[in-house]
Amino acid sequence: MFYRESGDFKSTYSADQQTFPIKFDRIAVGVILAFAFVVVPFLINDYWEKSILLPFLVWGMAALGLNILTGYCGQVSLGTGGFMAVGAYASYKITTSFPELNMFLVILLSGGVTAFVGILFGLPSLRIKGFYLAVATLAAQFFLVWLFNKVPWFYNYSASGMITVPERTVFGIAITGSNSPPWATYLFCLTFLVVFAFIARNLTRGRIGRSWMAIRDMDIAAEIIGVPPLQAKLSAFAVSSFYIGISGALFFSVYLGAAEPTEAFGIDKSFLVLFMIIIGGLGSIFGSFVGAAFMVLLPVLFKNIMVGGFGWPTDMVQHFIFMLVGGLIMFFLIVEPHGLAQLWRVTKEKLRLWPFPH
Amino acid sequence: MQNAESSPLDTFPKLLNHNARRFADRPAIREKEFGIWQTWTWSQVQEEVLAFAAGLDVLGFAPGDKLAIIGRNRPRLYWGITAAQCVGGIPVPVYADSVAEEMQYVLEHAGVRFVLAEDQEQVDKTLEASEHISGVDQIIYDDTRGVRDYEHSYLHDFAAVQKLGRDALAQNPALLDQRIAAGKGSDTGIFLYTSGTTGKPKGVVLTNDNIIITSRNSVEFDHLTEQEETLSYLPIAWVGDHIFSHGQAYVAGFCINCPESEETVATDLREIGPTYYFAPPRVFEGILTNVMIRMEDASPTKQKLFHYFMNVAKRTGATILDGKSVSAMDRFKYWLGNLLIYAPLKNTMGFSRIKLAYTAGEAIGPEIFDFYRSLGINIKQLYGQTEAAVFITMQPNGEVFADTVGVPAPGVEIKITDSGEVIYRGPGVFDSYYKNEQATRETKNDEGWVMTGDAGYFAENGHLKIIDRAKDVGRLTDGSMFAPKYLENKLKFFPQIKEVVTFGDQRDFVTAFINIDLDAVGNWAERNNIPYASYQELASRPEVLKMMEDNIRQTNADLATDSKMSGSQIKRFLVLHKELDPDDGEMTRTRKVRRSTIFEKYGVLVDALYDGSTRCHVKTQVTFEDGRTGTIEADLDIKDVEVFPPVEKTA
Amino acid sequence: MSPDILNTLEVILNGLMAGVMYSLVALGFVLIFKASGIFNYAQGVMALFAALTLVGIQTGQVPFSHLINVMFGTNYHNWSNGINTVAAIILTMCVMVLLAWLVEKIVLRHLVNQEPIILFMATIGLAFFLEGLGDLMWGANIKVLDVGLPSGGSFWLEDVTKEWASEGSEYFGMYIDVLDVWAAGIAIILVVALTIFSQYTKTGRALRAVADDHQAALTVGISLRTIWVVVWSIAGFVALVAGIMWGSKSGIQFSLSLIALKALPVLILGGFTSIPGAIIGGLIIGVGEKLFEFSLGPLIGGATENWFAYVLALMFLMFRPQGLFGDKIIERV
Amino acid sequence: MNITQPPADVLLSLNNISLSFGGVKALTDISFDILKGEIRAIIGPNGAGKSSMLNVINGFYHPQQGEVWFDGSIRGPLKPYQIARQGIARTFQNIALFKGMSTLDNLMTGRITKMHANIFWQAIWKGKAEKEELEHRERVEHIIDFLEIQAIRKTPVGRLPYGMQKRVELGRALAAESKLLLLDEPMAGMNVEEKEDMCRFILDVHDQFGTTIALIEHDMGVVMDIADRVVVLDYGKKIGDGYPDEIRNNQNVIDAYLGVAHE
Repeated sequence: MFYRESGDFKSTYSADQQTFPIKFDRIAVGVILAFAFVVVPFLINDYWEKSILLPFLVWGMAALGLNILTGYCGQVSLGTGGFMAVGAYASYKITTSFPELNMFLVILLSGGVTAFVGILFGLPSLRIKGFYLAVATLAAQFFLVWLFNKVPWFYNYSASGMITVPERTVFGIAITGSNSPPWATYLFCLTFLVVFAFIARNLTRGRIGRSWMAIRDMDIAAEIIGVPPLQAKLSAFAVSSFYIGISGALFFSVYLGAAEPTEAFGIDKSFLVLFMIIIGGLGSIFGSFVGAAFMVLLPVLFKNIMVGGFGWPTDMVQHFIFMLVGGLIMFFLIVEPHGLAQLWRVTKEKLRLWPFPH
Repeated sequence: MQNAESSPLDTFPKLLNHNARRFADRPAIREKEFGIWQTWTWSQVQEEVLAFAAGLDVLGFAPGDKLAIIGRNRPRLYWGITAAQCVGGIPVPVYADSVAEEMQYVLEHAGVRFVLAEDQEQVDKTLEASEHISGVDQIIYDDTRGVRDYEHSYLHDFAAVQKLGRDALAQNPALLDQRIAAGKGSDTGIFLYTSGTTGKPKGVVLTNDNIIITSRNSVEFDHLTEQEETLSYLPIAWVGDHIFSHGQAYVAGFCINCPESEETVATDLREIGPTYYFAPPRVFEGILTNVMIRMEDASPTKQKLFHYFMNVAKRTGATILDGKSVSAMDRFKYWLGNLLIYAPLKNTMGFSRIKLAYTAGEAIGPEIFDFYRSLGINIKQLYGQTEAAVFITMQPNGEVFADTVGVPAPGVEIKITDSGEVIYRGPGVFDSYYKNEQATRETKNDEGWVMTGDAGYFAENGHLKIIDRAKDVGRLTDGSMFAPKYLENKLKFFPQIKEVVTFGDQRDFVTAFINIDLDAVGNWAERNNIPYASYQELASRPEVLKMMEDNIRQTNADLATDSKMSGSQIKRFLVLHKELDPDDGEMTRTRKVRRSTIFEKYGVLVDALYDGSTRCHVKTQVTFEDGRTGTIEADLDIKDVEVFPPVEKTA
Repeated sequence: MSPDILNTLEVILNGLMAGVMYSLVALGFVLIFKASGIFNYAQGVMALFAALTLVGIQTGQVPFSHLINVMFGTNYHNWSNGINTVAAIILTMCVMVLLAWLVEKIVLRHLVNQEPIILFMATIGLAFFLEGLGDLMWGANIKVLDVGLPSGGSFWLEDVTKEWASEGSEYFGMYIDVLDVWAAGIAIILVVALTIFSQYTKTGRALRAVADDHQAALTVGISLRTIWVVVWSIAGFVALVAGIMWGSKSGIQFSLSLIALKALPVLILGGFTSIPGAIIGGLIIGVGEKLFEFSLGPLIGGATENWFAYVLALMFLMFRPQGLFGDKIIERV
Repeated sequence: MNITQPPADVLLSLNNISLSFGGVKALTDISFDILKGEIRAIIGPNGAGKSSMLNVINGFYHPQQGEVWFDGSIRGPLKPYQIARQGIARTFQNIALFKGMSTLDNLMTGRITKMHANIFWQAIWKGKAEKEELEHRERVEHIIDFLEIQAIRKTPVGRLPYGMQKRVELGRALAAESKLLLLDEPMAGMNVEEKEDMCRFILDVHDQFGTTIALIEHDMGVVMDIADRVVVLDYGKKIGDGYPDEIRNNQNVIDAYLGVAHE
């Protein structure tokens, strides 16, 4: 309906392969980004920051990471929570050991550390497949959480066993700690998400992405036509963990401020992220975001309606949301295995053909 | 190329050099290949063309030699045209779909020495043809696929020839300059063979001036600029394509786009979104039908929306397009419609960017014509011929009518002979028919007037109206003109009418045989649950006869407003009991009505039309699909139709 | 005998008992996997759900009472003050059968011929749904389940083992919860029963047929759907038993569903398709984690049960991806 | 046994290959060679071990005995992807395309062995990575054009009809620009026209790119038409090897096929 593609033709391969081949999309994305970077910071307040925007950005990052591993490379992982913990503790250790280090670097390094751990736990994927692997990743989940609980070095021997982020500033503005302005933390996370979404897109549309998808779609054939399984799978684990690590680091240092592993990075987090990508759409970057947004907004929405509106007790709403989420997962797997992203694709096709039905 | 600078731009090689300087980095030609629109700028085209020209020279292509160009629209084939002219030779485009025999005739008649063939298929045909004729020395092919194992002594890969040329140019950069400079406007530019429906094709000889001057005039007439994009999908060998995709492109310096293949033309059209577009009426008709069919299975709401705004457009669209004023409300509605329907529609058709579209060749149905104009697509008609390098009349912006073909093109004079035939004179008038003096003299007299063979006249608004082939035009007993084809076309614009045969020459009034369109009327019958088993039965239904009568009355009313035609309103008609059929010799294979045959075969009916009887028995022989013959009998009702007194058109 | 040996012995015994519990859950997995190739993550939650339902019915709770009360401001809680345990168990079983039927009808039949991993994720969804449902129906507060099974240490064993201890050593005999012994016994009965069922009943044979080859089973006219309902019902029954055991042992609470996760490594050891495998895998894990905790736990901060099972499974996978009793996977193209 | 290096015009030679799965013998002491630039057909009744043969050639199975010479050197214990890098590409009997990807991506994946840009360049899609992507896209487009599959360039292959998928798979193998091309029943399950097309493509490939081709095919007519030399297997043993007309009159072969006919 809004699309005017006629005359928007491609005379080079780079134009044909660009991320948004349709001019209209390029404009739309530009506008949205501009809005997110320029307008939102002025509107944002504590409530929006803490209960909607930061969660979305952080979980979006995690979903992106898991989607690379599960959606693109077809390796199911239930260790997301554990890897987020790695990111969190890495950022804690790094920033406490090197207080001067720029926070951007700290976050990135945390991602690096997680990537390394990810590779370690990815090794089994060469021998085992499908849900065997899923179970193997549970080992990562439980072992890591246990580790951070039991080894005092990780939490600097603090009495509570918790880790608490010291205040750190970027360009003189606090982005961690209690008195960091919402817009700053928001922009900080947004920057990471946007940059890494862009990188994810580039990776997935290039050689590496194709080798991942080849492994996902038919691993044997992939190896026979020359895709090295070791490289493909481990790179997927590395990149995925890198993203998840970053999200963990942001989650702890920017969002929570203080964390205790079993609470913050339990198995439930692993499932949360898995659900995000199932509902959002496996093998779709856009889907990762939609999924994250969905899973972040859903509880907020129902809390507001049921607790606020009908005055239900919170725990009951909690159970209700559990049911709802569980139901939705089954619903999507049955009705639209490719998630919300696919629904969007279909709608878009319709818009492009408007006024014709097909 | 200093000398090119000074001399006038009267040949294509000179124009090419000129453009290569003017528009060095502007796109000159594109082709959809390997998934993208491969693009060549004017300077690149210059390099390619000169390289090929030099290559031809190396292969011994001498001034005056003919280069046949056979294949669909592809850059290298277009380059071949100019390249041949660079060396002082004459390009002879040949219809790609012509069979070996036809090709053989053209090659022989034009005395072709070199052939530029698109691909294996064309090479094969050429080889087959050149077995029976002498003269074809060298064959150059564009697409190497499958040709690798051929005997290569006289076969050359286009790229290889260019290689030869580049080397030669490296030796002597000025190799071609002399010959290019020597070229004159009066030189023979190209042979275009008219696809002969009757008899052998005639080779129309056109000079550089013919093409370039008419192109220049038309470009100015329609204010075309180097910004235009156009889709080159019509046969290279057809004069239209030579003007639209070559002449005008070189003069205005705009970019032509070659589709990936015949099958993908529609998609390619959509991708390119031309600003300047030519298509024969049937193409526009096809697109419209397609739109309507696709709308059929849209949701009810969408359909409502669509029809509502299409009506808005019908009311105001064309007026707005002609720059006349409409009420603010209508303007708003149109704006809204454009947002919701027209623009998306144009987008899906590939007409989003269209500035100017032309149609010609046959009469176009008014409703089709209006559909496009109401969408804001500036579609116009022109009247032309190969012999005129296309343009005889054109429609100026703001004076576009469905039933006339416009005013004389710039520099063209038009006269109507006493016999009612249209004759013209102008810059585009062809030099001669190649090796056919007699035909030339028959068509072109000494003052350079050319017979079109079409009958027509100037309407009140000074626009030319073509009504029929001159030889078919007759007179009623009262002396007023009777143009059967004109009447028949008018009636055939009604979807329910498939064929019409009108009578009136040397008679008091006009009458008609009608063939209903079985699909359209059948559909209508089912919707109004009118039972019928066969064409014959349906044709004899009173409801159908009524419908036909209405259509004819409508036509008559229309005719009455036309001083020249008000005499040929149809007084009586009948609906034939069988469809006119080539198998029964009633039509040609190309579905043109054979008047004479029908006249004798159905004489009894014709008489009945004039002796005032209201019913008539007829018995005809028919040939069935399996070739057996049988007879069918029927009693046909003959209907009278109301006729209207002549009224002056309120223009 | 030195106390150390005896302690070790006690640990092993306790491990075995714990293992039996794992096996009980794993059993449910195996049944469903054999018959439908579905890796039913929800098995553990089914145990939780079964236990909750059992308590609910037993104590005569009104389902969804909280919800109703909140919505209509009413104050229902019980429609009776408790009914006979056996009746309650039977009713609960009916609920589980109904559940099985619904799962097949609403979920599974729409997912036939999907890749296993999709089905796996679907059952995760199911798990969440049941968890929410259970809590919503019966309330989330921790409940005590008492079906009259004895519990507490076995004095007899304590006395006997005291004797074994070498003179003068500070040893007070070994502690084993009678409930565990019962559990073990019931587990054995259950396995025997299942074996008999699958060997000697028509349905049982059908089950095996399906497990061996879906297509073949279909061609000989076994309705896959009925089979699935049956299997899920049986799994429901197994879950109920497991639920009862765990429930009476450590009360009914969310953590119950985590034993489902523990069952996964059990399966990996035992292989997904072998009932004995499930049992033995369970025992290995049980003993393994207890021993590990007993010996190394203190050195590395304890609570190693959290991960030991998984890491063990992981190690194991590296060398025998198909499990103890699974058959070798030959890949072809 | 000590086999000396095969002559230079031999691209691949198999010496006394024996393969068995847990005691079941799939191939027994098979030797034959493939000359540079020839079309070599491997035929035989069902279960003759043809596919196993192909799997040995591209290293998916490792024979218990025998040695494989490829392109002048003896093959060590390599993984399939390493062998692919040496220049062996193949298609599969039952299509093994990457269903989730477009035709274009499937073909691009076929060139994976030729792409090297490291992950950092790819992450920013600049420099080497972008250059490489564009170059290979162009090569692939030529194959698309060659196989006349422009129309389905961006369609997910899962949605394509069988015949088309076969063609795309051939394209994926071609994209590798391998020294040796293995085709496992390229015409299985095709109708007559599709078969003719496929034949044309195979022959065109052969003379356009001069690729050496080894193919398994059931359709005798086809084999005899396009193959330069034919190997016949039966029950994992070689029962014939030679030019088509020799094979036609080879008694063992005839028996083998009659035998099949009786089963």
